[in-house]
Amino acid sequence: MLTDKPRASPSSSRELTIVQALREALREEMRRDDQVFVLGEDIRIGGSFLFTLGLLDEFGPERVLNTPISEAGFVGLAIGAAIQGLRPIIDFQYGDFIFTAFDQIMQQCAKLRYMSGGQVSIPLVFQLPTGASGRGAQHANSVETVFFGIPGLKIVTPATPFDAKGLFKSALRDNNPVLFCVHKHLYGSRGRQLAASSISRGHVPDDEYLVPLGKGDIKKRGADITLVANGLMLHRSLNVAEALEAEGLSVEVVDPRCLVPFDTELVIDSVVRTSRLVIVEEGNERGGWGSQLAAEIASQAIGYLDAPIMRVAAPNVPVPFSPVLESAVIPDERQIRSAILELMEH
Amino acid sequence: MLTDKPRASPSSSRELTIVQALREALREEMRRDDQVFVLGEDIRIGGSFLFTLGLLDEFGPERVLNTPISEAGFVGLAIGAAIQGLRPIIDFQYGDFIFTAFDQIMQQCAKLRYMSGGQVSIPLVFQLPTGASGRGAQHANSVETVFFGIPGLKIVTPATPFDAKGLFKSALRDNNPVLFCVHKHLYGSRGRQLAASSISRGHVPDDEYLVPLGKGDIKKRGADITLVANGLMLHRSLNVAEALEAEGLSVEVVDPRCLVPFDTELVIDSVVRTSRLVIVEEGNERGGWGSQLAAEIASQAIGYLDAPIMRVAAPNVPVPFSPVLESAVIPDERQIRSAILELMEH
Amino acid sequence: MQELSIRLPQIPDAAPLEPYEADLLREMYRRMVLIRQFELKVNELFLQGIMPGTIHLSLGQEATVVGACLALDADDVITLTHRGHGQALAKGVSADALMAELFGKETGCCRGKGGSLHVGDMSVGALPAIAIVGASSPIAAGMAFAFKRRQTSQVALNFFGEGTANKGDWHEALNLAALWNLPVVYLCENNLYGVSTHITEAMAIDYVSERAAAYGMPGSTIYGNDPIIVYEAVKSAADRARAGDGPALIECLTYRRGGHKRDDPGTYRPQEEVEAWFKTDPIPAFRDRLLRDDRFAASAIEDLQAAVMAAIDASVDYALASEAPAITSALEHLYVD
Amino acid sequence: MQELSIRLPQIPDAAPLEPYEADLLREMYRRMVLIRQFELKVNELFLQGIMPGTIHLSLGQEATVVGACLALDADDVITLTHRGHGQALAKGVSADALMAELFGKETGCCRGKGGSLHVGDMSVGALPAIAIVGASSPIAAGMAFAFKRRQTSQVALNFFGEGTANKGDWHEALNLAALWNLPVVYLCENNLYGVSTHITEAMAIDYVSERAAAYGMPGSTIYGNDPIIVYEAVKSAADRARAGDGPALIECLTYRRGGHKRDDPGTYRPQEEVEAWFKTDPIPAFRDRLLRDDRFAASAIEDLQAAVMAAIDASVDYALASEAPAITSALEHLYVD
Ligand SMILES: Cc1ncc(C[n+]2csc(CCOP(=O)(O)OP(=O)(O)O)c2C)c(N)n1
Ligand SMILES: Cc1ncc(C[n+]2csc(CCOP(=O)(O)OP(=O)(O)O)c2C)c(N)n1
Ligand SMILES: [Mg+2]
Ligand SMILES: [Mg+2]
Repeated sequence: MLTDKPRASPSSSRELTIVQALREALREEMRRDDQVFVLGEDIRIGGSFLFTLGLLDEFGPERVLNTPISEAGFVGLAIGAAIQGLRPIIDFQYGDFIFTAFDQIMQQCAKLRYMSGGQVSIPLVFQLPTGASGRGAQHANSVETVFFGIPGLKIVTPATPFDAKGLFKSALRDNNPVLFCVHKHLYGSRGRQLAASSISRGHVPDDEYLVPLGKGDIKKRGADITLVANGLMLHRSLNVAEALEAEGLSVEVVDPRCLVPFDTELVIDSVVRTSRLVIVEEGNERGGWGSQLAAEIASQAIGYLDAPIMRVAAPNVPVPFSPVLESAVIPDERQIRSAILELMEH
Repeated sequence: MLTDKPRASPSSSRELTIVQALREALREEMRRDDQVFVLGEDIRIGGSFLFTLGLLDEFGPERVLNTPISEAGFVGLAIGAAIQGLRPIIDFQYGDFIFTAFDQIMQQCAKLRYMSGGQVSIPLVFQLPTGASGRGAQHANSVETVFFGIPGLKIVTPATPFDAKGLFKSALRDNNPVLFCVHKHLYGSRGRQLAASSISRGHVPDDEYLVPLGKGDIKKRGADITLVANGLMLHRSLNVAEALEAEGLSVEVVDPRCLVPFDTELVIDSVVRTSRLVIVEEGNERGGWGSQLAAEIASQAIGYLDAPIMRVAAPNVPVPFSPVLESAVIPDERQIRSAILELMEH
Repeated sequence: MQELSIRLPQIPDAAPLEPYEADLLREMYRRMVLIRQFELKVNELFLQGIMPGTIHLSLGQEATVVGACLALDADDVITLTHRGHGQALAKGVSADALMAELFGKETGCCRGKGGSLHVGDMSVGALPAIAIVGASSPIAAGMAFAFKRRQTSQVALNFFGEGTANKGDWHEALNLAALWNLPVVYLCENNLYGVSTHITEAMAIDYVSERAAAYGMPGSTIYGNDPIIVYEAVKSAADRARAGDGPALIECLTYRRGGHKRDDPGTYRPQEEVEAWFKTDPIPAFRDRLLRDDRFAASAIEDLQAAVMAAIDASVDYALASEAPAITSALEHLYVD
Repeated sequence: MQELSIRLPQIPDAAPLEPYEADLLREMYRRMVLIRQFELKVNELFLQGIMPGTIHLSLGQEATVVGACLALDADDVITLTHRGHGQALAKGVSADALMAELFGKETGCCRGKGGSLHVGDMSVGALPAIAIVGASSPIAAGMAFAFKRRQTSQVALNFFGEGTANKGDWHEALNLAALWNLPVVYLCENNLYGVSTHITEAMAIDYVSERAAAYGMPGSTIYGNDPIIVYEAVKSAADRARAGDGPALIECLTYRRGGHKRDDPGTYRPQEEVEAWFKTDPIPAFRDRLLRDDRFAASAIEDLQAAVMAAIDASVDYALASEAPAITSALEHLYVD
């Protein structure tokens, strides 16, 4: 069943967090296909975000591989295994450590199929906790942004448990490399902060379903202005949109869900209706996916706009540790709200 | 003397290629400051693009260091040396190999100053041959694009010998890390193809001069349309603009010269006059500096535009080897010309 | 699972203290106690929910970091790891500035921009910590390179864990350091685990020091819970480096008295191993040796301990009383003019 | 500059050929000649300005790649380097498809998308080459991992140069391969130079094989210009790997009969060294041994050589007659459905 939206399911009303939804997806896919295996640091005990908690017991150390601290090594190893037909998932403790394997991903993983003229395929999923969470500059990167421009990868940034499960299963069944980036404040793992919003826990059907890669989702309908946001920023944006609704402003909130492929049409459709566009992302303002979206709208739909395209993003600095500074840098509800109100004045 | 433009110099009319200009800059700076040293693979014999040719003789193996093939190692080493006050230049054979040192640059080099609260500075220049030159996917990356969004680095992409020399000296005297990206077809090194254009060789004054980082340059004045292009694409764009001039269309060609910091004002000034903007870059269309520029114009100057913002860039694929395919992928004069003409119809 | 017991501690006989000056021994003890109490206080502040961020405590590894840092000169430099509080205090970073940094205050050693994972103070030769495993190893080589070029006779010391020896950056660094004969000491805090992963699950050899030969560098494995043993080993490696004879790798066997970080109970460690290692606590062992030495009265030791406690309490007061950084500082310190 | 003469060749006595089947010996010789003549032709096409791109020739290293590949089974896989033509031909990639690839034609083994730096053909177990130094080493381990998981008894062989052993990816790969006991052979073509940099300027040890111990893997250094010696070493390493006893590192001493790439005169190499090594040319040496064996008539050898020459000429004709890829194919083969 390919679906986009949680349908009302009378039989069950399970509320899960994202990490629970992902773990369920992983377990189902590992049962379904014995070529699937997962590897990463300390995943024997669950990994950093408890993505693999309990999996060792069911699937054993042959399919739940605890690695040394060797990111380039085990990424390369997973590429080789995928070329030979296995379906690896790499669990990163923090997505931030993937940069020590950057060459393997950019030069090998993303290109081998193309430069071999289609001789190989690399079904490989990267599970990547992304974004800032109070740990200073080296543990706060918006990983998805750094890989955004590299052809040959797919990039997913789910924000709800329903989407996370359905997209993860699609990612696992896809025959291409997929970076699956979940914000550190969205997993809902034990002991970790969980974003406060109406969608951070949610209904996940008992029945199997897939959410297709590359299709965005309108998380809230609205008529006055289009706001595009993903990951943690989607939660903050929805909170703002819900508050503004009460104040009489109707904000449409679009969740791209995937950055590559990106559902630009969905945004254009929305902009055609609202004539106003705000793009919210957590990463630095320079070079993010938001700039690409703005550029595409400026080239394909500029005529529908009644106002400049507004972007809300982190300023071009690393993420500082001090909690007051981190909150100053990462877009918050106040900033999103003012951007919307400012744009409405045009 | 801080300058932006080659002034007519009656005393001399030396015509240099970029690699000659760079080598001259390097030699002058090494004489001027004995903390400057250069390291890289096979630089004893000149390095891949002959940037260091003959330097060993003058400065000896203590200042012209031939390294093992250990990019992460010697980038990290250069960071440490710079922290302790030396001024290293790293010569990369191909900029493409920098991805094996990506973490050192993104997580350490670009952030150490910030996350230490200003305790250290890292004066370090990366000499990076960039772009496609007939060698297939792994040797054809637009390196500047990949680093574009990372705060803490400066990025220079000179296109003429005059700019290259003046910018290189500024980069060397800057106390921050600078990626100095020269297109492989622009060096003019012996045995290498050199782009055919009016600016690929040029006058370089005998007297010392610096070109400041972060200031763009209008390479050709025009009234009808603004075209922004860098590196090899600047050469192709100028060729097109010169041809169109003869046909009665007046194209202004802006060379940003630096991608970080980017001289957005210069582009806005130009767009205010022409009302039309085409952005040409060699890298993939998704996530390039061109998308950031388009986004900035769409946010700051949308009201001045009479037409959509048009971008010319490589499609989102790696660079294929076959010469017919490489030329199909990398923007050429024909594509630039049609983009301009198409935009003029709006 | 491989046999873990090959790594039960073997405690060498304690060397006599006579050859060492009382000041040195006292300072060794003082710094070890300072680290221990600092870490216990930090842990407490976390449990109280007062302290932000995350922490990796160095409880149990005090002898290694103190022995190593006291063997260095004041103008020698160290690089720190994610487990950096102990390394910082051992090299002389002020407890006040360190505590304030953990609270993200403007008076912190990195002005609140770094946090626990990036503590350091260049003025005492402690490069603000690099939390990416392995990434500091070539940077240490680079600082040593600058010392060599300038003939300053300074030395750089790179702290890293045994889990780090499987990273490419580490490998490239050791090769470069050996090839270019750089004055750098590679100091492994082998606490047997990288997070939950035992060394036998991460490499197919027994000791990290076996890798030194692959680079043409001397390597040794020593007991890391005796600060004198560590001091001697680092001293001679540093002397050798200063004399122009190049780098060395020293592996110190030690143990974490807790989980990998704050919220890790460390239950993956076999009981037998934990118990055996906990008996090797470096601090009481060293105190006992001091007390057996005429030069140290029990009361003096107690005074010293009390002074440390007071200093730590003062550091908390200092940190709490300090201002948060101004919001505008978020945009500062990116580029230097 | 260190002394180079430690690396002058020491040629071991040639083993008797009797124990080997005539077919194997003939094929060894044929593939070596094929590679030699192929590379000479490619060089000529370049000098004529007909061939696009850049090339790294494997002239002189034929015995190593042929000995290694013939010791493998057809369904074993190899990874190739930037110097991959010889490796490809040794594993059985067709000269036609290879030549067409170098010309960027649709009939090339990678449909013209790869070029000289990325040649390979999965149908004969040659993973299209990876030109980033060191990057193929973990990928080879990963293919071996899949073989082990599926208990196929296949083996992966990773070709790399001695200069590559200083890259982090290589280090991480060898550690993982040894730790997980993977059926992979790490085969070093030690031609003494990485571009212009002699091995003594890149590492402070004598042999790459000395690093094997750092991972807990057997390592050996052998003379690489005798295909029988290489064949035996790889055969036994592959057997061992198939038996579940894990990886091995084999270092083959050999020499480039030219510069690093097309436009490199290689003048950084001392005359004495070049002369000494040029005397070890593997092809005449092996031909002489064949001719001393009753099973090989001089005329048969000449026929074989003639057939090789004809095949190469045919490959050029084939490549030149082939179509360039359709422009639209530039957008294909990025994602698989
Ligand atoms: C490249 C990288 N990968 C993973 C991590 C996450 N991580 C932080 S500490 C650590 C364990 C390090 O083990 P070891 O080197 O033994 O040091 P220890 O924690 O025992 O002091 C890991 C995996 C990291 N910081 N960097
Ligand atoms: C990471 C990386 N750095 C640099 C290069 C450029 N490069 C190509 S081949 C080569 C030398 C490799 O030496 P070696 O491993 O000994 O192989 P050989 O060329 O001798 O066969 C270099 C430096 C590269 N391809 N990849
Ligand atoms: Mg450890
Ligand atoms: Mg070599």
